Amino acid sequence: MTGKVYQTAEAALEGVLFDSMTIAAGGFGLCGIPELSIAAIRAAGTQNLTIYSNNAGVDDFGLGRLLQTRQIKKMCSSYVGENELFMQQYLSGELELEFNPQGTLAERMRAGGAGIPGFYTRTGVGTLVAEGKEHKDFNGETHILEHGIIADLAIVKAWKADTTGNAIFRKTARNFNHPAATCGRTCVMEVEEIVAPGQLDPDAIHIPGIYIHRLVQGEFEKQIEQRTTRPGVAA
Amino acid sequence: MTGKVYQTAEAALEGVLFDSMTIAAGGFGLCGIPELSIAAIRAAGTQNLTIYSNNAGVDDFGLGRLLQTRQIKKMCSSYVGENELFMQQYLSGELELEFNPQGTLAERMRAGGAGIPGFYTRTGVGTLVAEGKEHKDFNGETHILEHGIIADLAIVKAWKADTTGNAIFRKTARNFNHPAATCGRTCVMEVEEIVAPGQLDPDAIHIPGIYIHRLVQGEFEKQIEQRTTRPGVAA
Amino acid sequence: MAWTRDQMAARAARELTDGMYVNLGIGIPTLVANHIPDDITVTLQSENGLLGMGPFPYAGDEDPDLINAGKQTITELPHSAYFDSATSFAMIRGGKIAIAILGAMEVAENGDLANWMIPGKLIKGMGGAMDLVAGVGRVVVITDHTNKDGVSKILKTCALPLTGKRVVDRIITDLCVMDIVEGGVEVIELAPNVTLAQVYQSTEATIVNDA
Amino acid sequence: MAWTRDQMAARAARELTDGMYVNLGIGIPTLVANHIPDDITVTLQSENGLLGMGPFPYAGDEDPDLINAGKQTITELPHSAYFDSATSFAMIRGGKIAIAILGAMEVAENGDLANWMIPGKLIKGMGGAMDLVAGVGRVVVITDHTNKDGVSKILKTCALPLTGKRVVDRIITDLCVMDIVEGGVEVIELAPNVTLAQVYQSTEATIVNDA
Repeated sequence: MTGKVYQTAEAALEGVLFDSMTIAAGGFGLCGIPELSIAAIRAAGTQNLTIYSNNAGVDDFGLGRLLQTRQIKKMCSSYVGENELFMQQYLSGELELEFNPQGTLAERMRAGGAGIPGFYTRTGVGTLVAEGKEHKDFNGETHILEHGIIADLAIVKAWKADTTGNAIFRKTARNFNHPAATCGRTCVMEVEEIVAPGQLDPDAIHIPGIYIHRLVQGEFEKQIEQRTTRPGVAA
Repeated sequence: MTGKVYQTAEAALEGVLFDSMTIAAGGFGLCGIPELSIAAIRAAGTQNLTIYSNNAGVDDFGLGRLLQTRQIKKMCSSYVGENELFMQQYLSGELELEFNPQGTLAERMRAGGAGIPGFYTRTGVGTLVAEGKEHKDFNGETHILEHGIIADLAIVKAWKADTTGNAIFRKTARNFNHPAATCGRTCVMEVEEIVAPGQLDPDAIHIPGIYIHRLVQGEFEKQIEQRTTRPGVAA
Repeated sequence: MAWTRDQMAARAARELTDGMYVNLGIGIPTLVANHIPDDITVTLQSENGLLGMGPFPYAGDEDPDLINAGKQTITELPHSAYFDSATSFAMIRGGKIAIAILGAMEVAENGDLANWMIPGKLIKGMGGAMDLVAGVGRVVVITDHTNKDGVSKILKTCALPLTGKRVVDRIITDLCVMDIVEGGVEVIELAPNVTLAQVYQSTEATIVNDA
Repeated sequence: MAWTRDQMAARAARELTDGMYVNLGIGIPTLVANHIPDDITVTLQSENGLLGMGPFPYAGDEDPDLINAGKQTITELPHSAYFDSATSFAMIRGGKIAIAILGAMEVAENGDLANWMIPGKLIKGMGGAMDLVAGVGRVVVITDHTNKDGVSKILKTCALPLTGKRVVDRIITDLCVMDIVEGGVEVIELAPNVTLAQVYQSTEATIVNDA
């Protein structure tokens, strides 16, 4: 089969990056973020990016690294509180921001990937989020219309994948990586380990390879944002 | 924790059955059907049921057993071709039928369970399925509005579950069992094996126990509809 | 000489390229799987919840938990993945399946397809056909060119209830291969010893090729 | 004497019953986990993709792949289950979470809640708060009764941008427990040695109890 496996993130992203493109990125906080693709996009210098991602990274890690280089024109996120640089660029008018409630953002990605251009939700009714959106009552309750997201590119991170792209995530690093992967016209997935077909249980695949176009294995930094512990030692 | 485990399907369904109720049922053909709950509903004699299920079983198995006893008033299905009795009752006017495209039915269950009362799809545009439904254009393409399903009861079948209801399915027996489970006000799940918490990998759970209210372990007949084989013997 | 069903399936298999994700309908389309060239790998989707559909099992190995959309016992492959019905149709509607090869009762020159219901006859239901034609990237239909009475199944307008409007891209019949194009159907390939004149004679739809 | 933050959390823990699925917000609500009675089992959801949230890990056991919605390192439990963000909010919006216990900047007597944004200040975003208040079966708010300047946070109408309209069911403050009812808020419980008169004095919202 035509190979999905690339040797580096740079190679995996070759030919799919262009200025003013839209990118859906997996990850929650710094957990499960596509570190390798972010570094490769920074190196490629692609400009005027619109990024759908729950968070914007921190000042010097995650998507924050693309803010440092001013490659991002617009962020669609639910929470950007961890990033000082973000606020500076936003307040100076350099950066556009569209807040999406977290569940709305996740469902918009899932809908876009599932061929659903619009869906109704109660989330955000009566708030700033509802302004300018179509309202419709179902069973006596008001809902707003939200639109599916289709991005030019999805960049996601999983734990293990086979060479056909069937992949599994690990713990809460799954988060937005699943819905983001489905909504990209092209999806580049980075993983900690690529295995041969047959090494993953077909019943345990989190996302089938049909969603994954390019695959790269690499080493991850995996920063921790809030290192919280309890007293004592492990039994 | 308040127990979810019941000794029999009859016990698991006690107090949740009532005449003229709506039921979402898992299964595709005779694969992964909730055999035990169907038998228990037959024994309970609940009348005038509206059932959301992709198929209607065969004459003497699956939901066909509730057609034999004339407990079903209406079926919402995508394909009922395997059932002669169904056709007799339908043509005689005893049984109502609402055809849903298979994907629309699955997505309607998923939407109902996800708090989404309506979504737009291209499926069925320009066909009988679109009649009477709201039409709306997105990106120059016509879509129709489909509604989420919320059923009084979901009856589903999984392979293994822990006592808190976290469950895994086996092969293509997963099918409608996942979306059906999510759209029931109450969900009764039958499984081949109940295990202690910790026996299932938290990364490999197909449906978390939050969706499952009552759980019963039992023996399954598992009929095969089309026994197809190839020449030769296994290596 | 018109193509046999098996030859039609073999011709349809030439629509497939390496790495494709494919959905094959019930009937002649199922035969396409037997003609996939050895030098390409395609992944077959079964819309009841499987990517990577394998051949029928050996006798004795049938598993009631492992069937295809035609309810036939099948097997899995090393790269198989299972999922639920909502996820399965999410990928169908989301355009992730590159091509669907389906049967037809009628096809119209604008790409309308009817393949699920004959009014007055026992109706079985559309199953996943409406979702497939609405969602899949490319829809190829395999059908006899005419019905048993010699009446064309390639029509100006479908008379039967539709499965989808303007959804068919290519039609493979026992006589020829046609594309749906602006203004009608275009014959792009003829079965051996079949003439364009014969196709004209057997076709109600507007043929854009010069006669 | 007014309740301390820990006492407010303890009071909030009494809202929980055996078998409940619960979402705890950031801040005081997080403390509720420390007060869950031993004789009941509740399952904590972390909306980034986990049911069955365990305590913080021991030093050295932190796993960057296992965090809660506040981005803190946590642990899993034997009955934990992981899922993606779309699935997580599907269960939140679908009403599968029985109760959410959240913080507030302002609560209005009609149940309006503001807890995500102060115009003119740095805005961080609503995260999952709008989804939670719109979807979860019951919303309990924990908040100081007044702000640092002694101004009531329990208002006739919220001045800040809303998180949700008519979404709050119960308010637990340092002074009392109140329910949102027809016509205003009803004080249903007072902190030890706090009088209804004191609550009246500290509250802008209409209190339906006789003074």
